[in-house]
Amino acid sequence: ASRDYISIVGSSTVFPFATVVAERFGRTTAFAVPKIESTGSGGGLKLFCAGIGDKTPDITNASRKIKASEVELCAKNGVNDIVEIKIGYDGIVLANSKKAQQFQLSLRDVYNGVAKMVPDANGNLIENPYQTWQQVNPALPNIKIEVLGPPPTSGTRDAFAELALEGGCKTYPEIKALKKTDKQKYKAVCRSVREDGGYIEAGENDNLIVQKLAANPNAVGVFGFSFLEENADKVQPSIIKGIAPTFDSIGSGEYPISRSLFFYVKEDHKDTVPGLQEYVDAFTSKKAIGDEGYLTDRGLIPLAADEWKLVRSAGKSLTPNL
Amino acid sequence: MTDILNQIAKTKQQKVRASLAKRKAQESRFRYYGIISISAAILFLVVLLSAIVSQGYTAFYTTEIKLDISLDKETLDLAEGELTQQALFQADYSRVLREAIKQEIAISGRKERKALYSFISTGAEYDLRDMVVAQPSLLGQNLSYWAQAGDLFNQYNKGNVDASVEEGSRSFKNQQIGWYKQLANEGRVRTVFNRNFFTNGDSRDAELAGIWGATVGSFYTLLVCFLISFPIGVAAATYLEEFAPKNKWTEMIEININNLAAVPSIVFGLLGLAIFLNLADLPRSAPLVGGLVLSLMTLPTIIISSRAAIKAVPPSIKDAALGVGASKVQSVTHHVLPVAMPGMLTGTIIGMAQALGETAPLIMIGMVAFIVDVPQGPLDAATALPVQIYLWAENPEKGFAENTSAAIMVLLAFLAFMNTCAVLLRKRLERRW
Amino acid sequence: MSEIIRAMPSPIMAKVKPKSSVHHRTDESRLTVGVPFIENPRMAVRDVNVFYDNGVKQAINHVSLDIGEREVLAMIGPSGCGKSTLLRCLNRMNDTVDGCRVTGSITLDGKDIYSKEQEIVELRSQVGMVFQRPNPFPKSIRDNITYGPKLHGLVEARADLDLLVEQSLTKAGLWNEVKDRLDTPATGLSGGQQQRLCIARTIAISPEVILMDEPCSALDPIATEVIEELIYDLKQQFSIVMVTHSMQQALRVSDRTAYFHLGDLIEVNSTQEVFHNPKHRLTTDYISGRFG
Amino acid sequence: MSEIIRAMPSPIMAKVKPKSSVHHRTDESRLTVGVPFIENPRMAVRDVNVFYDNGVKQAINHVSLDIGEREVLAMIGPSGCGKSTLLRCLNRMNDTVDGCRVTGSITLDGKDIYSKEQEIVELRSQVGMVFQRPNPFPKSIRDNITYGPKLHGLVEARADLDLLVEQSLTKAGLWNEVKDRLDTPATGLSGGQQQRLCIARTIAISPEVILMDEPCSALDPIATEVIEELIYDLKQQFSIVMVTHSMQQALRVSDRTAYFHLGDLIEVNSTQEVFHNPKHRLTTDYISGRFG
Amino acid sequence: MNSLLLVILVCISVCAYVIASKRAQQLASANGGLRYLHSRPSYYGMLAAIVTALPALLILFVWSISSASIIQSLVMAGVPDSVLSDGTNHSLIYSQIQHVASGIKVTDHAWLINASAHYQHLLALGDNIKFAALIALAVAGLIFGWKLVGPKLRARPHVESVMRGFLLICSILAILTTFGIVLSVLFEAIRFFNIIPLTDFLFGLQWSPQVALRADQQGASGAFGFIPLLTGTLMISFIAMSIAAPIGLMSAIYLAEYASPRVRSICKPLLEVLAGIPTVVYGFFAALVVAPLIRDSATAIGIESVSSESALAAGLIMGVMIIPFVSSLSDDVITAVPQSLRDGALSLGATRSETIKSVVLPAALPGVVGGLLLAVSRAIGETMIVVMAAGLSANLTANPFESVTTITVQIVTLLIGDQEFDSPKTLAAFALGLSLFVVTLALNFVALRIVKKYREQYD
Ligand SMILES: Nc1ncnc2c1ncn2[C@@H]1O[C@H](COP(=O)(O)OP(=O)(O)OP(=O)(O)O)[C@@H](O)[C@H]1O
Ligand SMILES: Nc1ncnc2c1ncn2[C@@H]1O[C@H](COP(=O)(O)OP(=O)(O)OP(=O)(O)O)[C@@H](O)[C@H]1O
Ligand SMILES: [Mg+2]
Ligand SMILES: [Mg+2]
Ligand SMILES: O=P([O-])([O-])[O-]
Repeated sequence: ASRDYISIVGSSTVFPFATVVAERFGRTTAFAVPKIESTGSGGGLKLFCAGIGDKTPDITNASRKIKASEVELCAKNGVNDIVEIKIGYDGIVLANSKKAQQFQLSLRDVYNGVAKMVPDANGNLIENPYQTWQQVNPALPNIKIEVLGPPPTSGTRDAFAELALEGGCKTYPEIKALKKTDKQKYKAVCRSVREDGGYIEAGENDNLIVQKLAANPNAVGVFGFSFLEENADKVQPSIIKGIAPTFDSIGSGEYPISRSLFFYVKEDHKDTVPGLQEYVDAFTSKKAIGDEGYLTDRGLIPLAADEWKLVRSAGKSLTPNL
Repeated sequence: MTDILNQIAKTKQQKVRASLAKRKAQESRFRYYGIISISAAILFLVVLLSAIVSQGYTAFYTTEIKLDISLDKETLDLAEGELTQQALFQADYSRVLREAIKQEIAISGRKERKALYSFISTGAEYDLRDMVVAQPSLLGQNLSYWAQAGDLFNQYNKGNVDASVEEGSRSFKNQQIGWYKQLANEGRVRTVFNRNFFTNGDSRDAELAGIWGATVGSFYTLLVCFLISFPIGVAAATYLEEFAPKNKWTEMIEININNLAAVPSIVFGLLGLAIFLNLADLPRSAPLVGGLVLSLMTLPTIIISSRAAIKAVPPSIKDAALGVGASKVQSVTHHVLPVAMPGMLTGTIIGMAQALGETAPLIMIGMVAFIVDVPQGPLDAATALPVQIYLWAENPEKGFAENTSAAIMVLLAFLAFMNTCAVLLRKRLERRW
Repeated sequence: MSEIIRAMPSPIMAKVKPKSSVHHRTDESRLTVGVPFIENPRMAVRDVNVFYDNGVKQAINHVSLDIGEREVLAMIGPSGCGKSTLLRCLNRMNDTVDGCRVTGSITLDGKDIYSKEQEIVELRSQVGMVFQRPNPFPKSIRDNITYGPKLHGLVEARADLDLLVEQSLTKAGLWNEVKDRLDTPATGLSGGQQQRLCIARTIAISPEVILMDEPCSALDPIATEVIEELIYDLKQQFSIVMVTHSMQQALRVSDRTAYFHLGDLIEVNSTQEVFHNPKHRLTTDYISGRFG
Repeated sequence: MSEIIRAMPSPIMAKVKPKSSVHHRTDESRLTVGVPFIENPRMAVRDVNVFYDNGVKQAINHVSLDIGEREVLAMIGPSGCGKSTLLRCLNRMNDTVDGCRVTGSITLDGKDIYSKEQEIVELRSQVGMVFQRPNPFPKSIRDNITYGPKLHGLVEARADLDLLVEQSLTKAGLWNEVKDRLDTPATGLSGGQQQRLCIARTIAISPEVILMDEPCSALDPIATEVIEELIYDLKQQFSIVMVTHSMQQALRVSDRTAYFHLGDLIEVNSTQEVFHNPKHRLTTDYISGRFG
Repeated sequence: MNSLLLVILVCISVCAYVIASKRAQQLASANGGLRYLHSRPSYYGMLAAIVTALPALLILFVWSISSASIIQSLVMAGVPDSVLSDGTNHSLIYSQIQHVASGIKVTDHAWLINASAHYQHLLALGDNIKFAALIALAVAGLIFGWKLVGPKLRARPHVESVMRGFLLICSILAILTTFGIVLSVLFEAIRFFNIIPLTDFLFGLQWSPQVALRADQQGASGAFGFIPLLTGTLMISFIAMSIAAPIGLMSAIYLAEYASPRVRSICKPLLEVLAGIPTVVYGFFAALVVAPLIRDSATAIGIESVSSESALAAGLIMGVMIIPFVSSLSDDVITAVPQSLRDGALSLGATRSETIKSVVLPAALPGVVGGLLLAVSRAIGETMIVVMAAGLSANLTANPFESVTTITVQIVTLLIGDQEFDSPKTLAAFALGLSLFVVTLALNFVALRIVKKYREQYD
């Protein structure tokens, strides 16, 4: 018996959007409701690229763009025809409990607080010595650095490392210079996260991180903007480079740690898995991800109109675009 | 050498009496420790249960808002001409509802609009749709319709939102409270039994989420578990107890089975992942795999309790059968198994009850997905009751908190039911010799 | 009275050498006093040894003994002397005991019951057994009786079965008490009734020999009395071997008595002879109550 | 022999009406034959009834009986006749049995042991008990002996304790056998030694009366012999009440014998009298082996 | 297809049973009753049914296992060499053929269309052959079974040995699957130890397993030191036991020694309810009620640095969960102490509590200790409470207010998201599973030995 429902894996950031679409899709069409597992973007892509056929997922959600290495892996396993659908934007927020003081951070502060290696006063790279936020920046409160964030399977983690950490890292000219000379080392320095307990890998469940923040005023969490929206009563975002993450600041790209959200579809499964085409259609519809779409209620930051048109046509035709 | 015994005899009475007061105090103190311990344990049970019940019972009812809707084609976004079932199915019912509520409450601006629209659950659309599809003659009519309320509205109506909290840290804003009061004063709000909770699968909307999907998933999982572990367990126990020679090997097997019964369930989850998913290539998230994993877990339990039940059959009955010329197999099938069956069944039910409450191994094999549709068979993707509880417990929406507790109540009810069955079965079938 | 004991050295302590290792009395088996062999025996036990625990423990030493037709043979002796062990060898119930081994020969009507050809099921249908504690099956009274005959396919017609139930119960003296409730559970009967039911169940397969291991020891005096009368009746038709711990009972019901001591058959003779004119010192001591 | 039984109507069946409901022989208690009362008794049992299962089952009917100083009183009777029950009433061990109720009065040196004021702990230090199966505590031999005295705070000094251990064991005839291993586990002793240890343990608290419930039934003949000698010694100092299932034993060790039947005390008299000149028909039957 | 076949097989077997037992019956009545036959007629019937069904079922079983690979090799043999020669993966091509056959894929390569047609043809052919062969076999069995009936045939012993064989196979199955499966965890764990040396795992003080998923990613360095997890696990178990042991033990004593049957009959099942509650419920309660409570009260009495996911919260709740476990095991052991020992003490004038303390408990001690060890192994293996209420940070600490992580939590975390067994990260879960298995097994082994020894003492 071949599978008669769509199987979706992937990003926990996209999960709350995808579930809403899936549920509506199931209730308003004759198709079954897709099954969605939250595995993180990296984990999802890994499963997605494992091959074609019933046993593998049809769609994976991702909170970052697919990497070249992943495209390669897919190809190696016979997954050649992939459709990329961009659904909107998201900001990565650093947030803490409303009961505590709000943070004002620069990217460099973030880097110094979370990275594994940081330059000391003389510019030599050393193991991160900072134990409290105040040591990082005297303007910050004197509390222990305790950042709850996602593990490497997560796209949020990748985006956080690339945008926030590397962004802060680059502000040191001597490290920036490294990029030209030793790219490998540059990456290792700028994207490695500390492992001495300051950064706690809290699993793929962003809701769980929010719950834990609410209970622990000292902790700072890293997760997608949509979770902030839903939990505005419990947690507050940190202000990064003077800009608070809001609908507009992320949409305009003003907020420094913002990224696009995607999902990837196996074109090969188009004719076999009933409803696949229709699901993509529903997801890319104006009703869902348009300016006033129902996903914006859930905290998705919509695409610009012309960009949406492109996505829409890709979704309609479902032609491989990678 | 003094005769100490005589000496004792003389002073005994007095000494015994002297020691009495202290010993009696000790006695009653010891007793109190026991009473305190039991009370503590039972107290905790009561606290746990009452916390769950007090938090969960509200999930059994839900809120509806009375709206005066007009089902004209224009609002429904229906094209002129032939009205197919298909067209009716896809009409825009949310618009109908939104228009209707806008008539009751005056609003302006996107923000207020959003705030007001959240009063109505998306579930109301689907209900209305199903009503119209079933009864196309309603088209063009104006009628008053009880619409399922949205989560926050529902929560506020049930008193789960504390309005005294500062507005900023509360999702249900003061303006919405004002609107609520207005609707309530007009008699447009009512509280009814929450059918959704018992008939729906999972949902992202707390007011629509139900446990039926998880219940059916649990059912299939347990069914597979039972079909595998019961026959194999009973047959293995019978062989080991009645036929296997008693030697080092069987002793080793016995020790191993006992040990396996205490292996943490998560390890069985690992096994399921490695063997059933990766090696045998069975579908992820399927109750079939869940049942297989759980049956590995219950098998030792069933073997142990079945062996105990067989052991408890008085050997005199076997002797009697052998004495009139029955063969060994006959004495076992005619006498031992029927007599041991209640015990075996009880052990099986208890093992099943444990399996019903297991979460960790199911997480390992992917039964934690978001699954809305109720599974139709053991190969469909499904979750199980405890996993659903786990998933809901981590949802941030207020409505899921009560759903979680209510699901726990349902799960406990099932467990209580199974255990009662076990007890009754034991009582009913137990024979005295 | 106690003074007497104090004055005399204990006969046991003085005379009986303690039971030691395996095979300790290999060729003394002919030492059995009295008349172990008779003419035309139903069963003949010859030089039987029984070992438990894979030969570690010898429970019966070189016992030879005949069981005649239509007689009641009583086996008596102090606890642990091997009465039950020997009895259970007679229908190979000891086969069910792990690590139990029997040497020597036991014949039923001349055929060795320990030979390869012997079907155990058939043997047990010829040599029935009644146990110490009544052990009815947890079924109806009727089913208890018909179980054996059905098993062996002795009776087919429903009417025949009914007749068999009636006759067996009548022979066991139970018919009048239970005829109105044949379909009620047998476990609802009193102890004495249960024991008679067990006897009826054994009779129903028409065995040639009935073995009884202390059939009255779990019963009260009144029930015991009834069973003893029953045994008297049964011996008109069956050979009966009965273990008892009560010398009075042996005296009352048996024709011949065998006295065992620590696995040895010490003396066997007509019951009157054994009790009123014991030949062996150990028998005398036992009967006169010096020990036990 | 069996013919005789058949010729005679069974005495039991004919004469003894079956035990029926509670209170069935209310004022027949005086029917006890023989001499239940003596001068200067240590303990006096008067019109005692014992019920089990919350009054559903009566185990003892209106029994009255005296226990004298420095005597051995034997209680005999068929199984289930209530011997153990009555014995356990004498130091209120029956209090531990749920649903057991005692009426009537039992006095120790004139004081009612069932009165409100009676401290059970004290009573049991005066009336000691030895059980059917030896039950040493799983501790060292020494600790078994000193357990009781320490409990009641009878002895404090270490030296006194040692002395006590020696004297108790000596009295129980065990000292020579165990003096070199006082600190080894008592469970390593043989059955007979264990039983003597239990007796020593009881002696160590100097009770006035010692109750023994079939103290030899789990022992082999040799160990029995030793215990019987010990009882003979002990009676020089203690009153002893002893239940036994062996008439021979009663005959050997007791001064007086009480014969029970289905909860009734049928006859009590000097042992010689009971055995050689029984007055009651039931006693005669029992002693001559008509049943039991 | 298979189910139809099964139904037909069952029907034929039933026929075999009926006609063979009929024949036996007739034989018997023709020759003077059932005694003429060795066994009862129904045994002849059963034997015939077995002869009919068993070979067919065996062949069906073998066929189901092997047909896939036979068909695969046949299909692949028909694929042109030109396709196979350019180094492509055979199984990939085969799955392509299957996809085309089942319609997932549309293609215009002629060889692919041919191969898939061949595949479908073979599939159908195989089914037909199977169908015909099995039915023929069953019918042959039926005839054979019918012929077998005769007075000399020892039908009952034959049937009985088949039954015993079935029982034997079931027990072997039960034991082998459990064993085999344990071995497979071992296997994955060995793969892990090939990457990470055993000593690093056993003695490492740092746990940071989230290594990079891809070559171009920066993950954690991959420290796989097991010690922080072990200490975390042990700490939580210790807290749990310090709740469960005294309360459970005293409850057991009270119920066994003091409580009236009525109280006992109410309290015992109530306590057992605690054991029956799914652990996810406890986890929920611990995370949302107890942990914040502990945090608040600790802050209130001035203890700083209290983590919201303290070891204490998880441990306390776990302790409550284990109470009935301790109490029912202890209860068993205490009631197993022979009444005669109690009688001995009571008859010397000991009060009840003195009897319990000085005789019953010492006698029951080995059993109680064994029971406690079993409870510990239960605590160590408990997952959901800690997943929900304990933390994820592998702190090496002795402070119960801090958050610690446990072996079970890490197993869950490691396998969420990435289930490809190709990195030390995922394989580490198996190493942890194995260590958990070994630890609980050792505890159980010791505990069962102690309990058994203790039982023997009084049997
Ligand atoms: N299954 C067994 N395994 C090992 N030894 C056994 C077994 N059954 C009996 N024995 C031993 O064999 C000896 C004889 O036992 P048997 O039961 O035949 O004695 P008995 O005369 O019937 O005693 P009783 O009067 O107590 O029934 C005893 O020493 C006993 O311990
Ligand atoms: N705990 C109890 N609960 C109910 N009935 C009991 C209990 N103990 C004894 N009985 C009953 O009381 C009656 C007398 O029993 P008791 O044990 O006193 O007899 P006994 O003379 O000592 O017999 P034996 O010689 O077998 O020891 C018997 O019918 C017995 O079944
Ligand atoms: Mg015996
Ligand atoms: Mg008694
Ligand atoms: O779950 P992610 O969105 O962080 O990949």
